[in-house]
Amino acid sequence: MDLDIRKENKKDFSILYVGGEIDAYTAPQLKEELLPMTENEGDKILVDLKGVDYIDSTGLGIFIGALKSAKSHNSTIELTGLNSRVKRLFSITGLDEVINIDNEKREEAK
Amino acid sequence: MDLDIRKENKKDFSILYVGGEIDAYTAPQLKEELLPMTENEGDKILVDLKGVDYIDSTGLGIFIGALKSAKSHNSTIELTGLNSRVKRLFSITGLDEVINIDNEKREEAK
Amino acid sequence: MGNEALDYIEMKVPAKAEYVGVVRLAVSGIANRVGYSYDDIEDLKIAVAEACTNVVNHAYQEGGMIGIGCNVYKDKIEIVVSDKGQSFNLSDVKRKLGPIDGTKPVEELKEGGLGLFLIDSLMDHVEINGEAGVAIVMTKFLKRDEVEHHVDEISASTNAQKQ
Amino acid sequence: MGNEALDYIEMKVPAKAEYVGVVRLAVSGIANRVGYSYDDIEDLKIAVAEACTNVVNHAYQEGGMIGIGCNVYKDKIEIVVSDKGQSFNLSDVKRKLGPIDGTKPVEELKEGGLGLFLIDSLMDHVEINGEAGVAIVMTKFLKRDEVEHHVDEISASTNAQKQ
Ligand SMILES: Nc1ncnc2c1ncn2[C@@H]1O[C@H](COP(=O)(O)OP(=O)(O)O)[C@@H](O)[C@H]1O
Ligand SMILES: Nc1ncnc2c1ncn2[C@@H]1O[C@H](COP(=O)(O)OP(=O)(O)O)[C@@H](O)[C@H]1O
Repeated sequence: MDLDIRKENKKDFSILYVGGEIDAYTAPQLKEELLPMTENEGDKILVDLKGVDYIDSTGLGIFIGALKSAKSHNSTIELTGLNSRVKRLFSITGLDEVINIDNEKREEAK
Repeated sequence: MDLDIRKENKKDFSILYVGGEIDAYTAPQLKEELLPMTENEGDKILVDLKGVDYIDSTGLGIFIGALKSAKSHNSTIELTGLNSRVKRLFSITGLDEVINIDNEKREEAK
Repeated sequence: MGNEALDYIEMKVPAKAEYVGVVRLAVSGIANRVGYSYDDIEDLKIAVAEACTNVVNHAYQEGGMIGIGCNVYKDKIEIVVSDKGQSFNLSDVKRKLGPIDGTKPVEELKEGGLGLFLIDSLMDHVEINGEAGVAIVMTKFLKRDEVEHHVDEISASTNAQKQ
Repeated sequence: MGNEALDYIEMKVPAKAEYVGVVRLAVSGIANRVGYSYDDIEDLKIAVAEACTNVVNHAYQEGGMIGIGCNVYKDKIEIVVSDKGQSFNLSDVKRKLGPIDGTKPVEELKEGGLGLFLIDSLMDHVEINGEAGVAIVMTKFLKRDEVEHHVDEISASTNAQKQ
């Protein structure tokens, strides 16, 4: 039940592929990978959640934290590949209004 | 968590495709399909267990019952498509010595 | 109709994050047997996980247990998540309950505080009792093939908006 | 080493066949967290399901509950499945414990009687107590990367052959 995390550096941006269930037990693994990425001044980060089939408030909190860190380091963060369940949670909580979610990017992320 | 059961009549024999977890809750569904098949005098029955990922003693008992019924109705029963876990249970219990298990038949059953 | 619980299931697990997934598995198994839809099962899993995570994060100083009780009715499931740890001021928390305010600058967003709001959004009825420890009682109705309808009971104990 | 239980998990479900799968899910979640291999997890699921199915089939006249207790140690997991129903004559049952006898004619095969034998085959240590109801205590060791070994304790309370 661990997360499946993989990082990839492209020319203009970095991608973080995440798979598994993001809950209170696994969220620290996500934080440990994602937060340092946001600390690189001016970086563009794409987080691909195609493999995520469960997320709850602890996982959402990681993205809020990453967004704040990105803002203070002039980096940007964008999410892609959310399935309908995961997208629903971002919209119920209003997180989709503060964080960039782009499902068109799905192809690029492959 | 119900069984996924499908019957197919070929020229010389009938196939029962089974999928899911065969336990005390679902075994009655298997029995209801399989037992009447064994009661057709002289029939050849192939049970394809490719889709079965769990079986316990209640499920094994259904096959013992089917074997006895087949014997008394001059029909035959043969199993195919067992994964290694399922096969292991047939061999631990010694059931593989009284019932025909043929993994070569797998292709034919498709 | 549906006034008497058909079945009662109980669980006790250590208040550690690693066991929240075990509770989620059990709840999804129960809800599956009862006949909930895929989406409703996912909602139940999240609500129960949020309640359990709160026990892990807030209830105990030195470790303790999470109690999960699950009453299955003909037309609904009622899940109680309880602890024997410290209580909290419900009205304080209720005042802050709600989704993220998109008009606020990013710097002011809080990373927590969405758990109870999600529970309230995903379940049909939520009650919180907190005399000794906290017990949160969550109900979700069974919608069989969209034929049986029910009135969405607005929770008396929380005032978050329904989505 | 490993003498004190690290964690204790408890479950109570109605003694109905439909809840055996729920217990199986929870046990597989626990065993997964502890670090058991895929095959060991499958063995644990079967052993626990057999014990629960016995409660469903033999313990109660009028319905009752299955109790599942799970002690997680550093190097093993100990699962107790108990009921408050009727007991049974252990030595009678033990005498019949064993795999199917392939030399017997098909007509004489029995359709039941493999449950306790499977439990004994799949677990490392099995004990049955039966003063008030039945409690079956099953232990399985954790084999981390085949590095840590242990002596396979031969159960004192059953005499079935180990596979
Ligand atoms: N079981 C509990 N025991 C003690 N306090 C609790 C419990 N559940 C919730 N709380 C309190 O309610 C607050 C809001 O909870 P929640 O909405 O889930 O957000 P978060 O857990 O992220 O703070 C918590 O910060 C905590 O103070
Ligand atoms: N929890 C229990 N309560 C009462 N009797 C039991 C219990 N578990 C096992 N038994 C007795 O032990 C016998 C052997 O059980 P088992 O090997 O699982 O085979 P089966 O259940 O197919 O008969 C049962 O037939 C029953 O008489």
